[in-house]
Amino acid sequence: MWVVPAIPPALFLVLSGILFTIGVIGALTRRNAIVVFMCIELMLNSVNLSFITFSRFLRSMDGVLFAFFVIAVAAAEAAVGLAIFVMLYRSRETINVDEINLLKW
Amino acid sequence: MKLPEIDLCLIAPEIIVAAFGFFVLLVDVFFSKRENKAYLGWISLVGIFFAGALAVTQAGSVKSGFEGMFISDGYALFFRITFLIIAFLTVLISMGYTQREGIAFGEYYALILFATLGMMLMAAGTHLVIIFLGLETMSISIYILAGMMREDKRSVEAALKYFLLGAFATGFLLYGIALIYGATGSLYLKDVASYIASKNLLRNPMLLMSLVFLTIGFGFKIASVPFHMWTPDVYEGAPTSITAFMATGVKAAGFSALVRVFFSALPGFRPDWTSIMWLIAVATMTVGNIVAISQSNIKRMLAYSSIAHAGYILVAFVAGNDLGVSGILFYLMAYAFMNIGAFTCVILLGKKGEENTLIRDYAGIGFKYPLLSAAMTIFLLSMAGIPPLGGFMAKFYVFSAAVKEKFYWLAILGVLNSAVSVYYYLRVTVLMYFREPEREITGLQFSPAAVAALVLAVIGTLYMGIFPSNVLSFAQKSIAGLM
Amino acid sequence: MFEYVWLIPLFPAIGFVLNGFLGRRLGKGFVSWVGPSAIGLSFLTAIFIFFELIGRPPAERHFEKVIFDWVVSGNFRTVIGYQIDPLSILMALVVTGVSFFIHIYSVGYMHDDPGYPRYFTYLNLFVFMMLNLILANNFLLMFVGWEGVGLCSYLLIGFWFEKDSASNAGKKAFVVNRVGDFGFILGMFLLFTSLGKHGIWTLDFTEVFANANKLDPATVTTITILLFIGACGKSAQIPLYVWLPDAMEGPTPVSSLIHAATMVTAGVYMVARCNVLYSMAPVSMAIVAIVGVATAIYTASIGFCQTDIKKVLAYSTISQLGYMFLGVGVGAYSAGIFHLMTHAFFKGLLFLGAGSVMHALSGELDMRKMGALRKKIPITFWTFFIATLAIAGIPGLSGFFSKDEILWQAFSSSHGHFLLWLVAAVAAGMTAFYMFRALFMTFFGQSRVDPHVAHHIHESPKIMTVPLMILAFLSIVGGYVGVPHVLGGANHVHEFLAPVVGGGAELGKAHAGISLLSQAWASSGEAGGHSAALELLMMVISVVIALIGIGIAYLFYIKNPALPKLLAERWRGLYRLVYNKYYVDELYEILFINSLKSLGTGLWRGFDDFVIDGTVNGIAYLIGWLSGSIRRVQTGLVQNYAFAMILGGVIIAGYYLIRGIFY
Amino acid sequence: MTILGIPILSWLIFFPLFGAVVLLFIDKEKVAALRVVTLIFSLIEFIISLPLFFAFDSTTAAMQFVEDYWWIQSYGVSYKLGIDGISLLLVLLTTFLTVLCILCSWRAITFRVKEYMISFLFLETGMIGALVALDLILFYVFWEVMLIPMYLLIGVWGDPKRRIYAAIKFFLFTMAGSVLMLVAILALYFINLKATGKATFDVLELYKLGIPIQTQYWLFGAFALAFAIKVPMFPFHTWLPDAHTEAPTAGSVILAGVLLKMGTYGFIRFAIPLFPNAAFDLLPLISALAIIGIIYGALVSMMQPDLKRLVAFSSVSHLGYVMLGMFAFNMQGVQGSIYQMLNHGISTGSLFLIVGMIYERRHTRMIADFGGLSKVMPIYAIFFMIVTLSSIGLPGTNGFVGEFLILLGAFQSNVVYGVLAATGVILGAAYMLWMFQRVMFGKITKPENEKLKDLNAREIVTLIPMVIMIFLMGIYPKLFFSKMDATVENFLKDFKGRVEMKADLPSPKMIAEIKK
Amino acid sequence: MAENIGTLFQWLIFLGVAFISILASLLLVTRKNPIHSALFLVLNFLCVAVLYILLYSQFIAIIQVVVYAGAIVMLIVFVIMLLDLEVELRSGLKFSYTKLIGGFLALFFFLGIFYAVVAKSPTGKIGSSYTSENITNNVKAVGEVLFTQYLFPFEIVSILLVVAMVGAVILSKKRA
Repeated sequence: MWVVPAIPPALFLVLSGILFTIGVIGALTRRNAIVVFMCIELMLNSVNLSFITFSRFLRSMDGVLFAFFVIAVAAAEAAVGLAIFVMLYRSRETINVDEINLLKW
Repeated sequence: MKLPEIDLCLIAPEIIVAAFGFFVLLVDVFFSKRENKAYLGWISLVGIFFAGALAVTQAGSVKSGFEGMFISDGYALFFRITFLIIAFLTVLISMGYTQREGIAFGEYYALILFATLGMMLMAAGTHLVIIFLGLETMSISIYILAGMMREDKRSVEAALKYFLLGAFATGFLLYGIALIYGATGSLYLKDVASYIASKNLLRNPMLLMSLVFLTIGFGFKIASVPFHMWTPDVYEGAPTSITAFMATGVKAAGFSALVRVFFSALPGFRPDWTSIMWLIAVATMTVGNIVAISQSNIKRMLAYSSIAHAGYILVAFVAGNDLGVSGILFYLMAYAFMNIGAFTCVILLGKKGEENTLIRDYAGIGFKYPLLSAAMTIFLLSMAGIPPLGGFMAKFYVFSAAVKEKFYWLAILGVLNSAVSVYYYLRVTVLMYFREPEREITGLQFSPAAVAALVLAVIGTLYMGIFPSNVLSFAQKSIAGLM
Repeated sequence: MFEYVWLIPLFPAIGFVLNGFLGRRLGKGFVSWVGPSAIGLSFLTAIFIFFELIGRPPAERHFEKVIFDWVVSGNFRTVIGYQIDPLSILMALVVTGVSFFIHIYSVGYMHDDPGYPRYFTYLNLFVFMMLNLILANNFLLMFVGWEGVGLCSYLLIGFWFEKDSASNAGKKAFVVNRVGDFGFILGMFLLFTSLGKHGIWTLDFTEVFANANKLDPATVTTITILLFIGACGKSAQIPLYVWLPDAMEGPTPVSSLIHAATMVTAGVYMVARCNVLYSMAPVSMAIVAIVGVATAIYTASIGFCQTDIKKVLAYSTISQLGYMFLGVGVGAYSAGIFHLMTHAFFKGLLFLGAGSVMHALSGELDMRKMGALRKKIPITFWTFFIATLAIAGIPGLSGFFSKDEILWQAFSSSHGHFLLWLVAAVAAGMTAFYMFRALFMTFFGQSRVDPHVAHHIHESPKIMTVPLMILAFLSIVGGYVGVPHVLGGANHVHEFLAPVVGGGAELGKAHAGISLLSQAWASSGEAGGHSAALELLMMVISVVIALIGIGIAYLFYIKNPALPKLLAERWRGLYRLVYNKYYVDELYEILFINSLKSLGTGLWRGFDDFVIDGTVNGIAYLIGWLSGSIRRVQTGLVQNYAFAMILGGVIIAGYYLIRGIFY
Repeated sequence: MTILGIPILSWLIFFPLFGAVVLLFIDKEKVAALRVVTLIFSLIEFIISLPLFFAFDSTTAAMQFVEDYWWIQSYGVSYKLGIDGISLLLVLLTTFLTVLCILCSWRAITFRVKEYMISFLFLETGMIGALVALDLILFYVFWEVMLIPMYLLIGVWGDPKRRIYAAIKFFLFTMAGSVLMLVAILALYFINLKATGKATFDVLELYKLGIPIQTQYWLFGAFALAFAIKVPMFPFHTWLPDAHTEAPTAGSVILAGVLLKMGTYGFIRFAIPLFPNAAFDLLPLISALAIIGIIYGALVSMMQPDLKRLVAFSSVSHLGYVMLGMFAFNMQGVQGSIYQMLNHGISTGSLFLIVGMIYERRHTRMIADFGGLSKVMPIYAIFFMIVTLSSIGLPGTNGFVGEFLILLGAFQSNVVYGVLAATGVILGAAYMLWMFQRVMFGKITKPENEKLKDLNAREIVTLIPMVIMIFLMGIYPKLFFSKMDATVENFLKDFKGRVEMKADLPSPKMIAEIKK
Repeated sequence: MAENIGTLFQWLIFLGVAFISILASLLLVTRKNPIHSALFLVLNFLCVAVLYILLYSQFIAIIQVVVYAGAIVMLIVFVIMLLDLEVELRSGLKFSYTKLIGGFLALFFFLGIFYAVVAKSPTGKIGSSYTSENITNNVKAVGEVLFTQYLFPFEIVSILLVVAMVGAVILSKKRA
C-alpha cells in the first residue's frame, strides 16, 4: 500500500533557510532601522524553526529549550533595540539607517 | 523527577558580580538624589574585588557543575581574572568620566557588572546555551552602555550600529549553533567533539556551514576582518570608558568563547579552519594597521589598532598549539592593561565639553603633562610591541607559536605589520614630544580613580613585560585540559 | 751607542711635544732653542753612531733595536724597531744634518711669523717622522714615517692656511701622496701574503730580504711596481709629480728641507732599501729607470719657462729625483743615494738661497721682478752660485761626481742602456740651462725690482747666511766622499753602502738571466764594457753638454735678453704648452677631480636620494595611499558593514565548498 | 666579581637606570644639579666598568663575569650575561663615550634637561645590556630598548627642521629589520628545541647547533638584515645621514660611537657564529656591499654641504671597512674589524663632538658658512686636525691600525676586495681634508666667524680623553689586541671548523661534548 | 489509511503554511509602510507557530504566539506609532550596488544552507527525551527540563531580562 511519507525534516530546514535568507536580504536592503530590526527578528525566528525541527527529529529536548532562550533573548533585544531607536529618533529625527553616518572613515 | 544539583560555590564569583550588580541598582534607587554616583563605583569595585578573590580561591581545581554546563577550570579562571581586571580598571576610569560627561547613572555600574558576568559565563560555559546567553548578556549590556550618552549623536549612532550589527551577527551565530545541534544532536562542547570523532563527521556539510556561521558570529565580537567594520564607528562614538571596556573585555570574551568552542567542540576541523583563519588573521592585521595610519581621531585610531591586535591574536589561534592558546590568554591580559591604559590617557586629556580626542590635540602635551604622556608612551610602545613591555611579550608568544607550527609567512607578515604599526603609534608620541601645541589644553582635572587605573595599567604593562614568567605559566596551566 | 738609536727620533719628538704644548706659552726664545737643538742632538747622536759603525768591519755593520710590539694580530706581527746599517745611518746623517742647518736658518727666516711656534712644532714632527722612515726596521714602521712626513708636508705647505692656494696645495700634496700610498700599502700586503705562503709571516726588512729568493719573479715584479707607485707619490715622479710644484706655497725653508732635501728623496731611499727585491725584478727596475729619466727630462723642460724662482727649483728637484731613480733603476743604488746626498746639500742650499732672496725682496718670487741682486746680497749670490754650479754638474763640485756616477751607470750597468744615458745627459744640459737662467735672471742683468722694494734690499742676518755658507761648503766638498775610481778616488760611499745594496745586486745577477727583457737591456751595457777610457769620455761629454746649457743661458739672459721673448713668440704654441706645464694639472682636474665630484653628487642625489629614499618613501606613500583608500570603505552605513560580513561569510563558505570538492 | 653582592655586569646595566630614577626626583628647574648628578652617575658607571678591563682574563676565549638566571623558565629564556674579548672593549667604549656625551651636552642642552639626561642614562642601560646579553631574547629586548631613548633624543632635542622625519625614519628602519630577526630567533629556537630537546635562547648553546644550509640562508638573511640596517650597510644606510644630522651632538656621538656598533657586533656575535655556513656562502655579497659602502660613502660624503651629513656618510664608509674585515675571516681582518669599531667610536665620536662645538657657537653646520676658523680658534683647530687625521687613518693614530689590518685581512682572503677597498684610503683623505680645508683654512669670509671663542676648559676636557685614546690606540694597540686575541682566535677556529664540515652537522664543540 | 490521511493533512498544512510564511516574509521585506511590515511579521510568526505545532512543540508555539507575535511585534508597532514614523518611513528601498550584490550573496548563503540540510539528513545523536508521553504533554516535558537541566541558563535569562529592562528604561528616559 502506498504510504504517504511523513514530512521530511529537510523541508522544514529548507523553509528555515529561506526565511533566514529573506531576513538577511531585508536587513541588508531596508532603510528603516525598525524594519531592519524586524528582518533580524525574522532571522532569529527562522533559526528557532531549525532548532525545533532538529529537536523533533533527533528526539532531543535541547533544541526546544534553546529556542525558548532565543525567544527570551529576542525579547530582550527588542526592548533594548527599540529604546535605542527611540533615542535615535530623538537625537536625529530619523531612523533611516542610510542617513546615520556621522561616524565613518 | 530529580532535582538538579546546585553547587553555588562553583559560580560564586559570578554570583558576587551579579549580586553587586543588583545591589548597585538598589542602592541607586535609595540614594537617587545624590548627584555624585562615584560611591556606586566604589561599591562595584568592592564586588569585583571579592569576585576576584573568590575566583582565585578556586584556582587549581577543575570542577564542572549544573549538568555539565558550567566549568570552573583553569581556562575559566584565567579569563575570569582577566575580565575582572578589565572591569576593575573600567570602573576606576569611569568614576570621573561619567561624572564629567553626565552619564553618572547607577545603572552604568550595574551594567558593567552584568556585562562582566556575561563575559565570565562565556569563558566558563561548556554548553552552547551558556555561551550564547553569556554573549547576549554581555552584548545587550554593552549596547546600552554604548548609547549612554544620549545627548551625544555619536554615542547614539554607535549604539544603533552596534546593536543592529550585533543582532545580525547573533542570527548567524545562532544558525551555526543550530546546525551543530542538527549534525550532532548535542549542545555540550565535549559531546559535540566526541560525537564528531565517533561518527567521523568531518566532511559533514552541515558542520562546515556551521563553521562558517560561527566564524561570522565570533568574528564579529572579536572584530576580525571583514566583520570588523562596526569597530571604528562604535569605538569612536561610545563613551571612552566603554570603548576601553569593549576593546578589551568584549574582545577577550569573544576570544574566550571562540577558543573554547573551536578547540573543545570542533578540534577535528582544524585543517579546515586553519587556512581561513590564516587569511583572516593577515587581513585583520593588515587592514587594521594600514587604516589606522590615516586616522585623525585617537579613539578611532585605537579602534583600528584593536582590530590589528585581534589579527595578532588570530595568528596564535591559527597556530593552535598549546603555546598559541596560552599566548592568546597572555595577549588578552596584556592587551587589557595597555589598551585600557591608553584609553585612560584619552579620558584624562579631555574635560567637560572638550573631549580632545583628535590626535592633533596631543601636540606638545609631552612636557606639559609629563607623567600622563609617559604613561601614554608606554602603552603605545607596548602596543607597538617594543620590549620590555607587555605588548612585546604577548607578540613574542603569539609569533613563537606561529613559528613553532612552521607558519613562517604568517609570523613574518605579523612582524612586518607590527613594524608598520609602529608608525602610527609613534605619530602620537611625535606629537606629544616633538611638536609645539597648536592650542593650549588647560584645566584638566585628573580624577584620582582614573589616575589609579593609569598607575595600575602601567604596572601591569611593565610587569607583564619584565616578569612575564608568572602570568605565562599561569596561562599555560590554564589551558590544560582544554584541548 | 747602538742601543741608543731610538734617541735619534726621540729628540725631535721631544722637541715636537715641547713646542707643541708650551711653544705658545713660552714664546719665541724658547722655541728657537728647543727646535734646532732637538735636531742638533739627533744629529750628534747620529754622528756618534756613524763613527761607531764605521769602526766595525763591514759585515757587522748591522744592528736592530726593537722598542716594543706594535701591531700584533695572529701571524701578523710588527714592532716599533729601528735598525742601523750604512744606508740608514747615512740617510740619518743627511737628514739630521741638513735639517739642523735649515732649522737654524728658519729661526731667522720665520722670525716675524705669528705661527712661529707652530712652525717649529711641525718641523720637529717632520724630522721625527722622517727618521722613523729611515731608521725603521720593517715596512710598516717605514710606512708610518712615510705617511707621517706626508702629513707634515701637508701641514707645512698649508702653513699659511689663510691663503687658499696654500691650503689647496697642501691638500693636493696629501691626496696625491695617498694615491702613492695606496700602491705602497698594496705592495706591503702582497709581500706579506706571498711570503706568508712560504710560512714566513713578516714585514721585517731583514727577514723579508733574507727570504726574498723564495718569491717567484712575477710576484716580486708586482710588489716592486706597487712599492714604486708609492715612491712616485712621495718622490714626485710621473705621473704623480703634480703636487710638488704647488708645494712651494709653503715657507721656503720647508721647501728646502722637505721638498728638496729630505722627504721627497724617501722614494729613492725606499727603492734602495728594497734593492734585494728590485734586483730580482728587472722589469720593475726598467720601469723605475724609465720613469726616472722621463721625469728628469720632462720636468726639466717645464723648468725652462717658469718665472717663479721656487717653481724653477721645484721642477729642478723633480728632475733631479728622476736622476736618482734612474740611478737606482739601473741598479746603481749607491749612486742614487750618493746623488741624494749631494742633492740634499745643493738643492737645500738653492732653496735657502731663494729664501734669502725673497727675504731681501719682501717675499717677491717672480724672477722677472729681480735682477742685478749680485751686489746687494753677495753672500746669498755666492752660495747660490756655488749650488748652481754643483747642480749643473761642473767638475769639482759635489753634483758633478754624483750625477756622473749615475750617467755612467745608466750607460754601463747591466740594467742600463745607451738611450737612458742619452736622455739623462740631455736633461743634464737642460738643467744647466734653466739653473743658470734662474741665476742670471736673479742676480745679473738689469734690476727689474719694484722700486718700493728696491730701497730696502738687504742681506739676510747671520743666522740665515751661516747655514747658507755651511751648505755651500758641503755642496763643494760633499762629492769627494764618492769620487769614482776612474778619477783616482776611493768611492767611499759605494764601499760604505755595499753591505746593504751589494747583496741585492748579486741576487739581481742571479736572476738576470731569467728575463729576456733584462738580457736585452744588459746587452748594450756589456757591449760597452767597463773601460776607464769610456767612462772618462762620457764624463767629458756630459760636462760639455752642461757647458752648452750654461752657454745658451748666458746667450739668452745676459747677452741678448730679448731673445727668449722672440723665441717664445716664434713658437707660441709650444711655449704656452710648456709654460702651462703641459696642462697636466688641468687634465687631472677634469679626469679625476671633476669626475669624482660629479660622481659623488650623482650618487648622492641620484642614488641615495632618488633610488633608495625614493623606494623607502614610495613604500611609505603607497601605504599611506592604501590607508586613505581602504578607509573609504568604512562608509558609516550599517548596511554596508552587514554587506561586508555577508561577503566574508560567502567567501569562507566558498572556500569550504571548493576545498570540499578537491578534498 | 660582585659589588655589594650584585654581579658587576648587572651593575653596569642597571646603575644608569637607577641614575635615571634618581633624576626623576630632582626638580626640573635645577638644571645644574641635573647635569652634575648625571655626570656623576655616568662617571661612576665608567669607573665600575674599568675593573672589567683589568680583571679580564685574556688567555681564555670563554665568556667571563657570567651571570645566568632564568627569566622565563618555561620558554628557556634566561637572564644570561657575560663578556668576552669582543664585547669587553665595546662595553668600555660605551661607558667612556657616555661620560663625554654628558659633558658635551652641558651647555648644548638647555631645555628639558631632566628628560634629556634620563633618556641618556636609559640609553646607556640599553646599550650595555645589548652588549653583554648572551640570551637572544634578552639581547633583542635591549636592542629595542635602545631605540626609544635614541628616538626621543633625535626627535626632541634634534635640529628643528627635519628632526621628526629623521627620528621616525631611524625608528622605522631599525624596527623593520629587527622584527624579522625576531622571527628568525624564534625559528632558531624551535629548530634547536627539535634537535636537542633543550628549550634555550642561550647563544652559546645555539652556537653548537647544526642547521641545514637552506634554513641557514633564511635565518642568516633575517639576522643580517637587522644588523645591516643598523650598521648601516650600503643600500640600507639612508636613515643614517638623517639621524646623524638631526640628532643633538651627544646623540650623534653615541649613535656613531655605539649604536652603529650594535650592528657589527650583532654580526660577529650572532649572525656569523650561529649560521657560519650561510655567512661563508654569502661572503661575496656582504663583501661587495661593504666595498660599495666604502667607496660610495666616501664619494657621497665628499659632496655634502653639511658637516654632520658629511661625517655621517663617512661613517658609512668606515663601517664598510668593519664589515669587510669581519668577512675576511682571518685573524687580521676580524681583529682589525673589532678594532675599527672602537676606532670609529672614538674618531667619529670626536668628529661629532667637534662639529657640535662649532654648531653651538654658530648654529649652522653648513660648510659654506665657515672658513678660516683656524685663525680664531687655534686650539679647536688642533683637536679638529688630530681627529680628522685619525679618521683618515694616519699611521700613529688609531684609525690606521684598524684600517691596515682590515685591508690586510681582506687582501689575504681575496686580493680584489683588498685592492678595491684600499682605494677608500685615497678617497677618505680627499673628502676629509677637503672638508677640513673649507672649514678651517682660508680667509674668514663671514663676519660672524671673526669673534668666535676658542674652546673652553670643559670642551677641552671633553676632547682630551678622545685624543689620548686616539694616540694610545694608535701607538700601543697591543693593550687592546691582547684582550681579544683568544676570543677572536676561537671565533675563527670554530667558524672554520663549521665551514669545513657539512652544514647540518653539529659544531666541533658539540661533537667534543657528545664524545665526553 | 487513517495515518495516511493524517500525514496528507499534515502535508497540506505544511505546504500552505510554508507558502504563507514565505509570502509574509517577502511582504515584510518589501512593504514600504513599516506598520505593514510589522503586521506581516506577525503573520509570519503565526505561521511558524503552526509549524511548531506540526513538529509537536506546543509549548514553543504558545510562546511564539504570546511573546513574539503578541509582545515583541506589538512593541514594535507601538514604537512606530509612538515615533509617528509612518509618513517619514515610507521611503522604502533605496538602490545601491551593495544592496543588490548583498542580496545575491545572501542567496548564495541560502544555497549553502540548502546543500547542508538537503545533502544529508540530520546526523545527530538520537536523543531519548522525546517520548510519546512528551509529545502529547509537551509543556510539562519542557518545564521539567527547564527547571532541572536548564535551570542555570534560565537564571541567566532572568538577569538578561533585567539588563534589557534597565537598559530600555535608561535609554528611553528623557533627560531631566
